[in-house]
Amino acid sequence: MVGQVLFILVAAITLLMALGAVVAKNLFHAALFLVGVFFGIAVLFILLDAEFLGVAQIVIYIGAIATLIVFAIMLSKNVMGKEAGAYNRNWYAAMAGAVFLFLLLAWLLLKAPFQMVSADVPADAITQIGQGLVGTYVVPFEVASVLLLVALVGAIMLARER
Amino acid sequence: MTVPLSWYLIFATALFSIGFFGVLARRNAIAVLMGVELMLNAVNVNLVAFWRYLTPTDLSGQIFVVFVFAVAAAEAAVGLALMISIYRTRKSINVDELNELKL
Amino acid sequence: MHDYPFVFNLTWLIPLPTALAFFAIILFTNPKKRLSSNVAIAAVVVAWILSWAVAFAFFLKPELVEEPINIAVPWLPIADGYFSMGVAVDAVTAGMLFMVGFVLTMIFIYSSGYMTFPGHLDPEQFPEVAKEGLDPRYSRFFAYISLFATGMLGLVVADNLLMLFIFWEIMGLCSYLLIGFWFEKTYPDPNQITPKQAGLKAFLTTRVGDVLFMMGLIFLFIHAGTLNFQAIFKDAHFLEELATSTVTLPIFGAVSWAALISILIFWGAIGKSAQFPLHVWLPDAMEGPTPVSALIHAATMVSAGVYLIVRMAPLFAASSHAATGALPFVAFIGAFTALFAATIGVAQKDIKKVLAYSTISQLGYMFAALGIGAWVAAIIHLLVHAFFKALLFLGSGSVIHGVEHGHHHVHEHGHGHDDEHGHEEYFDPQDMFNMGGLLKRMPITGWTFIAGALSLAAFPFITAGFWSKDEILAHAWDGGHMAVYWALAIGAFLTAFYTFRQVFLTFFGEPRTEAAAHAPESVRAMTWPLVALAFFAIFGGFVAVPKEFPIFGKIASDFMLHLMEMQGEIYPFLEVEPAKFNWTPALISMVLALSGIVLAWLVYGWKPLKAGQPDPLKRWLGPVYTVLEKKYYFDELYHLIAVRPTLWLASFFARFDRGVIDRIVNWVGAFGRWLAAALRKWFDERFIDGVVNIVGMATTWTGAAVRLIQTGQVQTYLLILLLSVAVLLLLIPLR
Amino acid sequence: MDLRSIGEAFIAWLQGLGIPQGWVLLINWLLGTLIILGFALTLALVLIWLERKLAGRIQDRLGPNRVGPFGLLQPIADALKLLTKEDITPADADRITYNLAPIIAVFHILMMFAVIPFADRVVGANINVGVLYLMAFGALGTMAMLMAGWASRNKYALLGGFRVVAQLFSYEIPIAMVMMIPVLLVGSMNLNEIARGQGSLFGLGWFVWVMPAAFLLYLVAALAEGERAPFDLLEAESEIVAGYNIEYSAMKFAWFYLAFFLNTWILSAVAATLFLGGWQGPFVDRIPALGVVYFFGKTFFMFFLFAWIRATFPRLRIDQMMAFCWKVLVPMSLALLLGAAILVKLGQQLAWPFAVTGGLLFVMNVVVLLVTLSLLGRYTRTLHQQQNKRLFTPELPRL
Repeated sequence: MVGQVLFILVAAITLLMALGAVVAKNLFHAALFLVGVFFGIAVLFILLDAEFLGVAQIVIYIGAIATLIVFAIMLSKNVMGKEAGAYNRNWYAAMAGAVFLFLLLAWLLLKAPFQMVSADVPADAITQIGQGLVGTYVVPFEVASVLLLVALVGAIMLARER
Repeated sequence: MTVPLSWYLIFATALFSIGFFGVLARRNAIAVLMGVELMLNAVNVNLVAFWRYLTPTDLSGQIFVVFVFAVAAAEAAVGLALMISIYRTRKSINVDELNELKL
Repeated sequence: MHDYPFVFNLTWLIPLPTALAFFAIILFTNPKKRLSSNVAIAAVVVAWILSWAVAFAFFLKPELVEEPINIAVPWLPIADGYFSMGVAVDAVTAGMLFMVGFVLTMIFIYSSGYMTFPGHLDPEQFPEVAKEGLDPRYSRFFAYISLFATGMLGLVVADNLLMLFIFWEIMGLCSYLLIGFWFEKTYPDPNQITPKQAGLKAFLTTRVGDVLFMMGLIFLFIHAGTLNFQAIFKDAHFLEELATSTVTLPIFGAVSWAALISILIFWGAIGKSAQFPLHVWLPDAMEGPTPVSALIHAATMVSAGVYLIVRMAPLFAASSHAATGALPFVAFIGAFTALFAATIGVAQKDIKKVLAYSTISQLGYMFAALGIGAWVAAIIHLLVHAFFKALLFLGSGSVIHGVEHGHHHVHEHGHGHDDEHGHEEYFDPQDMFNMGGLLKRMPITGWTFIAGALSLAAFPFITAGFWSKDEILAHAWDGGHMAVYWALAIGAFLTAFYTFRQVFLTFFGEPRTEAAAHAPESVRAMTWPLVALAFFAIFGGFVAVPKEFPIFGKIASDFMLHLMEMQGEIYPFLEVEPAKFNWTPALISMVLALSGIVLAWLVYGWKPLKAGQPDPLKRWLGPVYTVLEKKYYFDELYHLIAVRPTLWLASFFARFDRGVIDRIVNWVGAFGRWLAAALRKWFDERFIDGVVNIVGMATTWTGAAVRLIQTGQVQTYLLILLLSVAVLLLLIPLR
Repeated sequence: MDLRSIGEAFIAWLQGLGIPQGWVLLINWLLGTLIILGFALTLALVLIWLERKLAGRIQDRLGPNRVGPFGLLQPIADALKLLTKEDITPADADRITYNLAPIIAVFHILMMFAVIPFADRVVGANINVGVLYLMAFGALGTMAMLMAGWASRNKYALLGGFRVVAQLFSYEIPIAMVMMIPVLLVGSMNLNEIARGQGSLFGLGWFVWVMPAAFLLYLVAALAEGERAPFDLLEAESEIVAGYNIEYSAMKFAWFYLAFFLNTWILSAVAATLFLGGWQGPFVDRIPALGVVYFFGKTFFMFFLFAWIRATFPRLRIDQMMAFCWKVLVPMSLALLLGAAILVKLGQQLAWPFAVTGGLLFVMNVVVLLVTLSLLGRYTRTLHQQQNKRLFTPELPRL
């Protein structure tokens, strides 16, 4: 009961924040809403017994990605002309499409039969994640690390002034 | 476990749709990027929820989320660097002015 | 798998360094000549160390002969299971590795000194290269010989016939490339064969043998289902079956499968080892650079043929077990070639051609030995021969190099009286009649050459050649093969004669030309391989002295003989009984060898020839000398029966082609044009063009309609994507 | 006496009153939160007084001495003054963000108090990912300062915001890596477990003995993370007036001020827990209450160190600071982390006693430190030789 209330609370706030993030005309506000969304999702992760991911979500999304976005917004200040709106010409079609997508996906997901398994999360979940990353999933892990390196180099190459 | 799985799925779907709307409709490239981040987060929520409700003893779901983190970080870095370089050449990062794909 | 020392795990690495060197030189170091040669030498030294590590590991553990090492991986999926490729080491392989690794290294080092700017090129035409003093294709040369070394080493360690064949063909390719290495070289005499032609000739001639070899290989695979040596040759039951089941051939009648396969494979060896009647390519192959002659035509490639027959010996033995089989044929070819080539060698003028014929002759000895069942003796002679023949070839190269240098020296300093004619007149630095008295000018080359010559002439007791050759002769006598014995004994006499004819003509007397008088000693990179090889040419025989031999049997070792005997014993049908010692054949061969040397001294050494003086043999032998000098007219014969008909057939077909085929084609073409014109007028212009126009217009209309959604904006495209995906998703529940 | 038993007794008492389990837990949580918050806010007052007093002593002054005995009531007087001052919001400021920033600035520090173990198991939330949690909320602080800098609509504030990102982002990397080293040694991210893991040698087996270089590195990086001298470039008066909080006044400024001191204290507490054994000390297994004494002793010792450094060192130039992070601290922390990972793994695989592993770790630390120092020394020498060359050119490097 408490869990449900908590979920509804968090989910509602998160969704409102998400709406704010896509609706806000001021980009900086949008970014702050985005931070709120990330925080809400971190809470949801913790509700789902994934503490590690919850905290990692805060470190990576708020600590790195959102800060980066805010930084970029600050660098490109006053980029938006005052006269230009936040949306492009197709926004109503996009809205319809998004609503349609939501309904369709929701319908499909609710229709799908899932085999529920109720079990407790292993006590050494973090250990298992770590071992999985350097064991079963070592190749994707290495690929991801190379991807990050390449992204780093690529970002520097793109952003440097010639 | 009092919250049903479907609630999480609906939540993730809504988040995904909102993010997708942002991607489709926003004019500013950074805002588009933010929409993409929302979509990725929606996927993460789904992954974790499926893990918790369907295979709680196998941590693969969480590991996938870690990979999504890595991809999202890389995407944000490259995306923002691209935006900065576009801004430098065009003095604008409005997506609807970027129509070089059209001949 | 049984246990074996770890070092044998390195066996498969043996061919690898030189292969890597080949690619490294071709791909990377090609422009840097010295670097290329250093890479190649470093690679071959590594291969040498590996070879010797494996060889000595085997020698130190002789009990391994019972179960030779075989390390293989599944390589090619075939109908039932895999075709395995791998490496095998037994006593024969170990002996070959010992010899090949060392000789290859010596030749590589020698080459780095030998491949200077070649005499046939005009230095003024390539001033840059000439200043450097190295051959314009120096790097390429080392790439080729590296690949060649890979071929040889791979062939030796191969554990199956197919892999052996592959490396065999790599060597064939390399020999083609290397013989024709100076492909731009021409001679004033149009009848003299050029390097380009010689390469082609070698390639095509060996191809005859190789095709037959491959047929034999395929037949063997059909019957055995495997080509692994150990698997085939230890299976007495299978060999027996192969020897008794017969096949009827058109002309030869019924022969056993074993005999047929043996003879087909033996043809491969005939081609590769230049045995009669496919011997013609080897003397001409002397057109290649001298290290190549040593590498290909003395120490390694030609002995590959012998090695092949040594490997296949159980099959040959099995074929002769029940019926006549293949062995008499081998013996006949070997003995005949031994004698036949020796006679030609007597009348050659070119220092390298003499050695080429002696090689053919010595290989004949080995085949004869294999033919009469002297398996061990053949292996020993193979190993020993490689050392002294490589020595002789490298020594002759050093001589040629010296004479060439002397020639240039004379020209540059202009104190020859034939200075004005020097450029027009062709000077052959390989002609022994242009030499003389070189021992004083080139002492190291001279003395090591004499050491090699003594070994080749089988000078009793102190040379390796004596012990190995004596073993063969003893076997022939002991086994009652009198015809073979006498052929080989006379061959031995002739060998001693022409060898020392060569020594006396080259190194003794007075210089017959200015070039010879000014020949300098070669550089150290060339001389010290000679010294190293001379050591083995003299002392290499002391590990293969039969126990019963008086005096020497006590003080020297029979280690190698014993090892090979033990190795031979594991194979069914193969008889490896050592020959009983008998004074008669030993004395006869000793006397013949010594008398050959004495005769040579009488003819050429006692009264040295003066400049321009003809060969005294010519006077005494008359027309026979001419026949010998022309190599029994074999080249002309082959020209007549093989080359000319081919050319005639080709020109006939060319005429037929022009006269008949071309006309038909032209007529068909004309008809086609007429038909096409008619169709174009009545069909194409009306119907097809109309359709094409409609398609074009339709495209225009569609494009005009569709371009509305191509805004160039990613977001629009994404929207369309979303709609498409949504439609697809809708289809899922509808299905 | 076990501090924890107080809480357990309280829970038992509540349950005895017949209150349902869920509510009991909720009440317990709320109460615990209130206690920690109250503690933190009180602590801030003490810290402000302490720092001012220390700075005064070090700089040969008296420090606060008028209000109350030894000036002890000075912070309270300051707080009252700030509360009564006019609360100014710039006209052009982004109101919501402007007001949100100080709240988040304090909030993220207070969140960190939840995982600090004051004594064995006396911890707000004994979570398994404690170290990561600290990093997460540390990162949140960056966001608060960015918001403050942007929302003020002041160019100095904005520049301060940029500096926040540059400095705090950069120094987060070495500090995070160094914080991973105790995690490696113990095999857990739980802060209480890490403190417990330093209980050998009669409660003195602290990680600072085996990883002195790591501790030193943490100290330096923490100075930067805490925006303290000599790394207080975020509020360098001579350059950008007061940085991101230039437009804040009255109580909003007080909140930033509060966050600043609490942040320093948290960094001290983390240093004490990760490297100085936290609540570990002699006899703590027999008298658990001693843990609190040890913990606060160590934390205040660290705080004293920070204050000492702040009072003595001059400020660095920004390019020097960035270069020092990327060219010295990051490589050094990488080397330390890698060395520690290899040695710990080797120790586990070969079943070395901890003395051997610890000895090797110590040697590794000393080697890394010496190499770093010698390289640094050589670099500065060459720098002195070519007088006109600067350590760090502000443009982006040309590849």
